[in-house]
Amino acid sequence: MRESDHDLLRWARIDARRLSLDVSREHLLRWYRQMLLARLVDDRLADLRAGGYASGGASCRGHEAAQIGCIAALSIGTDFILPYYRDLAAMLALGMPPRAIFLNQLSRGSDPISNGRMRPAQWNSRALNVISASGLVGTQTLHAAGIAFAARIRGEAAVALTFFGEGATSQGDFHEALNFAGLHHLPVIFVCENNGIALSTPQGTQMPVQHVADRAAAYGMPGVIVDGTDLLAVIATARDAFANARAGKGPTLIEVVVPRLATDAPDPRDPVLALRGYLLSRQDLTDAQDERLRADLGIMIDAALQEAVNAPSPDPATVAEHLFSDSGASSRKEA
Amino acid sequence: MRESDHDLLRWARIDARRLSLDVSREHLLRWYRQMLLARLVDDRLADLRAGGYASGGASCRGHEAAQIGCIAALSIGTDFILPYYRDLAAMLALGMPPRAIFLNQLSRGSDPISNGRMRPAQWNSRALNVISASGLVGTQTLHAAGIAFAARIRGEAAVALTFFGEGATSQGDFHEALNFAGLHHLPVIFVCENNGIALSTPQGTQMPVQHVADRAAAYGMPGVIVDGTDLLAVIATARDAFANARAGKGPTLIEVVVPRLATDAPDPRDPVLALRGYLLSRQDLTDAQDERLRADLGIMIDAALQEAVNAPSPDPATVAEHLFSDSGASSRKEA
Amino acid sequence: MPEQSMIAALRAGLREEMARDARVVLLGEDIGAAGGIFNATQGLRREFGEARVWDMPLAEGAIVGISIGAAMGGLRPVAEIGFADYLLGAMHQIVNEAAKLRYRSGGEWTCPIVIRAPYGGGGGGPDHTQNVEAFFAHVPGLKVVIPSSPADMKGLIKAAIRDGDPVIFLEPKRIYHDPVGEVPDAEYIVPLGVASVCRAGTDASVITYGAMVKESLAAAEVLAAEDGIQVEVVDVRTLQPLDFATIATSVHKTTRAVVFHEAVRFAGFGAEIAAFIAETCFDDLASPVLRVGARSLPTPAAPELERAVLPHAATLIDAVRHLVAY
Amino acid sequence: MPEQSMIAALRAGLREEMARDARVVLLGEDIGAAGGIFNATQGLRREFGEARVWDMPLAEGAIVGISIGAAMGGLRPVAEIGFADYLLGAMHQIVNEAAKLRYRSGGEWTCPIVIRAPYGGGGGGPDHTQNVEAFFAHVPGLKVVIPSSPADMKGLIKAAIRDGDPVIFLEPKRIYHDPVGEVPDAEYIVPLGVASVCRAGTDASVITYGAMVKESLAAAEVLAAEDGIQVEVVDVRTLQPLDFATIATSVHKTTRAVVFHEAVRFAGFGAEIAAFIAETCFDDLASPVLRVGARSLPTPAAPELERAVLPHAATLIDAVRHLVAY
Ligand SMILES: Cc1ncc(C[n+]2csc(CCOP(=O)(O)OP(=O)(O)O)c2C)c(N)n1
Ligand SMILES: Cc1ncc(C[n+]2csc(CCOP(=O)(O)OP(=O)(O)O)c2C)c(N)n1
Ligand SMILES: [Mg+2]
Ligand SMILES: [Mg+2]
Repeated sequence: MRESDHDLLRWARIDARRLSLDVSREHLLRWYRQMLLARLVDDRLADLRAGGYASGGASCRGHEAAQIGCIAALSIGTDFILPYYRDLAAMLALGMPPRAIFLNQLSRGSDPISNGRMRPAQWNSRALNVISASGLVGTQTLHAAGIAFAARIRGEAAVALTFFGEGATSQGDFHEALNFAGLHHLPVIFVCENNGIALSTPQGTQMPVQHVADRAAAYGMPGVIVDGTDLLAVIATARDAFANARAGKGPTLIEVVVPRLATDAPDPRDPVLALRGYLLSRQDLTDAQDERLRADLGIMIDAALQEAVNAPSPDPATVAEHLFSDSGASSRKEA
Repeated sequence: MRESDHDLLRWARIDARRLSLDVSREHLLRWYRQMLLARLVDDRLADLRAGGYASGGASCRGHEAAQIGCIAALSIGTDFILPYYRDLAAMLALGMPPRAIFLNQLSRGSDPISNGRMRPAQWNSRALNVISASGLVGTQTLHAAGIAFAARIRGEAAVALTFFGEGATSQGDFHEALNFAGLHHLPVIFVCENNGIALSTPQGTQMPVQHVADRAAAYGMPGVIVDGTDLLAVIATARDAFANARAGKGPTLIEVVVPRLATDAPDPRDPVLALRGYLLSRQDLTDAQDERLRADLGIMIDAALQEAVNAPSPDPATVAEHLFSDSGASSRKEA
Repeated sequence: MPEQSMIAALRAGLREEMARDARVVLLGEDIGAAGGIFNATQGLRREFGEARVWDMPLAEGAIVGISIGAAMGGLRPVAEIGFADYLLGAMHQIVNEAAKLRYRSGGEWTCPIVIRAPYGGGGGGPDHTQNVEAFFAHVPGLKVVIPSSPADMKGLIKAAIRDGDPVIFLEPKRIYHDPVGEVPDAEYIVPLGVASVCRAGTDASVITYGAMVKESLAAAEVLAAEDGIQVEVVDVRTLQPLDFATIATSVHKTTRAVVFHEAVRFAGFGAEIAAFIAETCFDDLASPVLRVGARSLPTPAAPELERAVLPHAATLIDAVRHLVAY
Repeated sequence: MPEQSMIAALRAGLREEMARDARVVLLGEDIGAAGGIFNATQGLRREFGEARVWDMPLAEGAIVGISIGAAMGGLRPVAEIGFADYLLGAMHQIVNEAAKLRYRSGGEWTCPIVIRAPYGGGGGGPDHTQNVEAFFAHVPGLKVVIPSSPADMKGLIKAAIRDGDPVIFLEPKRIYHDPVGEVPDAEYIVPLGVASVCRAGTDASVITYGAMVKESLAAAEVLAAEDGIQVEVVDVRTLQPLDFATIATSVHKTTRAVVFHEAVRFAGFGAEIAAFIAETCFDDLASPVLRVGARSLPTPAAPELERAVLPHAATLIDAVRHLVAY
């Protein structure tokens, strides 16, 4: 996707009927709550960074529907998620509590994501089947293929869902992962959150094709392009991919086209506004309910943030924990 | 290309008119001589290996037309060649003398290819613009992109021609090289000598697509499939690719489909037999002339081999030469 | 006890662990029907089926990266890399991912994989003979194992497979078929982190591993016969964890030490051992700690040139004589 | 002389060489308009144009592999890798290709490239702070340079760019802005292979490099003031080639040595220096050669944890006191 395509795309065309999606009001409101939660947590993180209280991590603003739509299609506890640093909304939708996010962002000792060991946003949760995210762009695509490979061999139903940016597709690991997954029809879903830019480098300086999904054919798998600001479109696409993966039909490469929104300005491409508009139009939500929801979430988030702010720093005495297993004959002292 | 496709393909349909190729008898005979030379040198190398006098290197039997056809299209002295171990016929066609091949195969001190430092067939010749071949599969594809990149920046006419097997396309380096070359429309020609197998691993266990050339689209470049036993078809394809590269139209991925022939049995897919048949049919060659040519080449080759057999082993006193440049302030002793 | 080669002992160790634990799967290039470049996996696909022995696409980073994922998915992958030189193409996955997974996830995810690779001299030239152990020994989170005898090969590969962490298992390919040695019939493992005193001696300690153990034992015989010098040979067997105590005990006894490996001497793993001895055994030492290793050159393919670069028994003999005469 | 930070001196060095030699091109991620993660290349695209400063796709192996090709094609590429940890993804191209090209072609092809990377501690966690120098120092065919002051930064980057061989140029990112120091106005280079005695002393030699030079100088002041111990600080500046003579001369004078680096102590490059001193200066040594380095752990991101893993001036002070009291 060239930079200019972002402008050409028409955002916010959410419509369940068009997609023949059967979604209840409860579903829609749950997803909307997830979107709002992500937005509000993201805002707090931006404040923390702006205030110099935290560094690292990247805003998911604009990517919420893309991430939440994929999470909505998976089976929590069965499937594996291999995220990258931008996947805050995915983590919250999975059920990672805002407290965990803030403890992680502030590198507290009780940070449940990495024990204060990693920079913020290298997500991890064994309980949620979230694989510890590397700080190296693209490596997780191979791990996703490996997990799906294990599931195949062990006869388990798990699907591996991995996220990455379009910049990551320049890495050899991406090629090798898609090749292997395509070769053995493994249950992997590769989700490229294409925001058109990698740090400062526009897509047109990364790759000579218009769409990341154009590369799927090289790996014998379907490549699907979807408007990543349209939550329902993402859900419909992801559900198809999961259904294929579970049916043994192999992997899918999904390109969710998303805007990288500035933190401060309202934007017509904003997926949260889009879903809100849809809900209002369906009369599934009133302005008053929306305000109330935001207020409730805000209170919950602020409490979580306060708790994290008050939490103690990591204890240096714990620094050597978890380097090696200490089981069996090979347990050892530090060299 | 699945394994079985090899049988389905119809070999030896050489026909200059069908290709609208204007080739003279002199051209055809020169190429035939190169094909025969490669075959006869290859036979000697097989004998050496069978006799335990040498190890390493891989037969080019079946790949001759594919290699020679590409070399026929390049401009010697201007273009760069980045070969792999199987490219014996390409080296001979470029003008590398059989003596050099044998000195290299026998790791003699006067081996002009690597000074006895590399296993056989890691081709190299500064004079011929042949870049020293790595023993690592696939790495040269990036070097080819780099050379073309330098030519672009320096405003030189050079094209980089690189060869590799279909197994090499599984490497991330391949992806990264084609991506970069496609991105900047660099003058590179990527030639995949697809013999359907990598050591013991058939193509169907390497990749989920039928043709390596199917991957070209992922890099915004043309992908062409050509019968690698049809010398003239290869020449026509390679000429187009060189013309495009020189015209600034960017890289091409050429998949030359070739058989990996056994060393000892005559085979209907043999490209040397095919060209011979064509020459005989055109009456550009008689059986007697063919016999004479083989005998002359045999004598020349045997003399070269004898010379190599008699050449001394490398002198251990030279072992430290050429680790570093010894120019300037940074010249140094061995640590 | 039956006599076996290193490669046969390796195969036997792999086979026993595959039979013992259904989670053990092998991944590598040409390891299935072909049995691998050095036949380490020969017959294993026939015995255990295709789902346990996988021919992988030609991409070493992928072999390791997929093994890492497979380990998190509940398997116990043993990855074969055709030559250790190809490990360089998987360094990001090994060093940045495998070594750090347990630590970065606070112990929630682990990476019990074994990465096996033939390595070292014996023909192959600069890109097929590299001694790569120093790269891995320096990385916290990796274990590094190098067997020198058939019995150790079997016992160590079994320990490596059972280990809960990533193990780099380097096999000195030049001794795959020699030495042949006794391999116990009964089930056993050789624990990681325990050095072996292969020959007792009183006059100097040679600290070594891998293919140089055999060279050390040969040198020791010459030194005993020709010079009356009794050399103690310590095979560290695992570089990480390193058995510091056994090394120190030996040097305390002999007062002299040579560290001997095939790798390039400069910044090689021998420097760690030598620096450790020089620091810890300072008051014991009657002469400086010497290091014997390869010259700072790639290993050329021609045998005459390879011999000029890599060390061997004669190089060690000179060093020990120098040391004792110091 | 003007005072400059390390990063400004680096930029000045790059700029001078680009002006001097049209073959010098820069390749890296986000180095063009963005000027690189640490602004090392800021303004250079504007000054020299797009054809001299290239934003590369996100693939470190490609950045190095393409640089290698470009060098053979007649350029003098300077590749920026965003963090040294990403170099692991280019190890096959660096170790198997760049380091061996000249040797394997009998000198016919050469590889004059510089691979620059910010490295070491100062925040970033296990995969953005690794001290990777030991990997490269062990590889014949590579040069390894680590500057510690603005003047050296400029002089060494210029020497590296003019060098005919591949140079790994590691920049201690935590001191990019501090120390600030005098940088000569006139054109100069700092030759590779020459150590610098940053502080003269009589009681102990500290052999160090990179970010630890500043820590060493701070420790030396404390030791002089509080203990009356005069420490000599030797900054090796280049690890390969290593200036053995300057190190030996210093230890000969002081009779005591501590080797100090930020990298993990175990199997770190300090082991080479310590083993060299222990062997070569055996008769000079009044006490064992000590090594100070990081614990065998990844470097955690939280500052409290990073401090618990990496060494600093206080760690060195303890070691020197121990040594002098020995
Ligand atoms: C191996 C590696 N190379 C480079 C980086 C530095 N880096 C971090 S994020 C990033 C850009 C990624 O862009 P993209 O994949 O498009 O993701 P986005 O942030 O746009 O969602 C880069 C270059 C890294 N972390 N790892
Ligand atoms: C990086 C690397 N991995 C593995 C090998 C071992 N190897 C040498 S040739 C080969 C097969 C290559 O197959 P292909 O690319 O199809 O070329 P072919 O020999 O069939 O022409 C392999 C796996 C190697 N030399 N380098
Ligand atoms: Mg992006
Ligand atoms: Mg092949």
